[in-house]
Amino acid sequence: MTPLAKLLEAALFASAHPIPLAELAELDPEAPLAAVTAALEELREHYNVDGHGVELVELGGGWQILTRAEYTEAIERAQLASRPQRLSAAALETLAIIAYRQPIGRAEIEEIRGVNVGGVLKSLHERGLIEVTGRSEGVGRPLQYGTTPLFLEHFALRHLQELPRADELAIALRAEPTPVE
Amino acid sequence: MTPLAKLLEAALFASAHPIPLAELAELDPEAPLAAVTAALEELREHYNVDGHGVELVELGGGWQILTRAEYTEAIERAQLASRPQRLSAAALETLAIIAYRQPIGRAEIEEIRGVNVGGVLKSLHERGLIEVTGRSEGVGRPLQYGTTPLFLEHFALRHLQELPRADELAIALRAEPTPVE
Amino acid sequence: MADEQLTLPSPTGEAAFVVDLKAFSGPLDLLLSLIREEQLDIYDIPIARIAEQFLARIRTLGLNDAADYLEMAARLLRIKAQMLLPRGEEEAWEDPRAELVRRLLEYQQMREVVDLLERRGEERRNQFARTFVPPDAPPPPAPLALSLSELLAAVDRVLRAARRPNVHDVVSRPLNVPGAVAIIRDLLQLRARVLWTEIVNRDAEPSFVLSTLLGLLELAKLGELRVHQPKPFANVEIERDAAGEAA
Repeated sequence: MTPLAKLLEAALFASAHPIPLAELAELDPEAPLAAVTAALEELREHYNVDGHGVELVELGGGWQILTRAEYTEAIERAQLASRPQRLSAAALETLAIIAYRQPIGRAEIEEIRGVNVGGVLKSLHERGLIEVTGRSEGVGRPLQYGTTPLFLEHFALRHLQELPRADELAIALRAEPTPVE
Repeated sequence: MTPLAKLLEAALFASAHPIPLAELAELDPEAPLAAVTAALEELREHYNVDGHGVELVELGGGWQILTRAEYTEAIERAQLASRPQRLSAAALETLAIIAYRQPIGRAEIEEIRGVNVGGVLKSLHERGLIEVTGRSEGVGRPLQYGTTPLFLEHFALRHLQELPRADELAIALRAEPTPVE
Repeated sequence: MADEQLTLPSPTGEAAFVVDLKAFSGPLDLLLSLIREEQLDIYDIPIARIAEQFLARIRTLGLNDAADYLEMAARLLRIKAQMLLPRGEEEAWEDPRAELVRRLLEYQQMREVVDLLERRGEERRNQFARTFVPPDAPPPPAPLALSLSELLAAVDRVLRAARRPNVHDVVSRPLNVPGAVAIIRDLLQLRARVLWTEIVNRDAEPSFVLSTLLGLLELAKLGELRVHQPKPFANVEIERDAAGEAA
């Protein structure tokens, strides 16, 4: 590929949006517009003839490199199949507190955990594990959170009362096999 | 290029972050892992030999296509993308300590750096370079910090083991304080 | 990264001046650069001299308001005083500088890693990753890998970590739907319209919440009331159903 085509490729790859021809031309102030269009043609040809997973297209007044349609399905499938996501320790602890103390406001959770939980609450909410159940009567009437039916479903619980009581929990958690001495 | 290399290229082009090998392998469930690594090698070769504006690199626990450094300036000048801000010395020192000593609490970091690191930890956390990994058993059960995959990505490290071992560092406490004669 | 500048009010109340803390990333950094400038042996620091220079430097840099630097200055002066004490038995003598030397070496080692990170970070900064990713429909989220034992382990962590370990016990109390139905009926006798939060207060037991919810659904099914939520997350309004009443 010519140096100009390589420069265009790098810019098209890095840009946050499709790039209009005029902007592409600014990449190399010495290159005449004709050279830029020729380099674009060269890049497009290269992707097509050489056989690439991507193609160069002109859409909505700008140029962009796009994944070829024939591969999008495999990519989406792979994203789905990618290993199930785990919750962070912070998210788990917050969820545990909400499960046992619902309805509970953000300030009370932060009081227990000693850290800001804004981001964690948002992500638990997006995952559908918690929901806003109302507002408390306190100053500013802060939002109260509780667990959702999906939460119960996820842990195969019929209702919240199936969660072990805190004192039973201590025993259950210690029941791990003790290392042989 | 082989069909598998094209598929990998399509997926890598569509991602803003490194893709772990395991996820790349899921793109074609029938391809053995050896075929995937061979296709990655093919793609890397193709970019290098054929002369492209981008290259394929292994970092942050996965594979990623990046623009070649030689085009950075032109792309930035044309305002098509901009480089992230450099980290401050305070941030780098804190990261270096966390990278080597993780999981580590705030007090220990402050002990090594000799300064308060509350603000630095907050901003490293906001940038996604560190995360809370748990709490230590110590008094007050302080939070423990560790580095994230984004940390590796930011410093183009394949994995943490790529950092020199403490005893490989030049001044690695090699000479014990000489006993007083 | 936050701009690490402190604007310090001058003690005389004159124009405030700005201290550039960036010149040094901390007292250990300043100390090390003094040792380097003077080409001193880190294992045999002339502590009186270095303490004096440290103090002079934080004065000229205007760092004397920065607690971390002051703390180090105090430490140096302490070591200086200890060095002056009679040593007594030579064998039992512990060099009061030992801890400082250890910290300086540790710090220097860390700085070496910083150099490496800086280099690698700079290389990476010079390459762009893909930023424009064409808007596809977001794929459904990956399934969540989360087991009950993990959740319970988290509860345990919270219980042990909480300053006041007052996480409520979930009491295995049977649901009392008839009781809740009675309460709701009584309330609706008094008022034609009540709010959910008037029935269920914020620290209600989960069993009561559930009982009330089931009771409401039961009464709605019987046509005795209507449940209405004006918008998502809004309070639930419960109204006596006139038609149901008539029937």
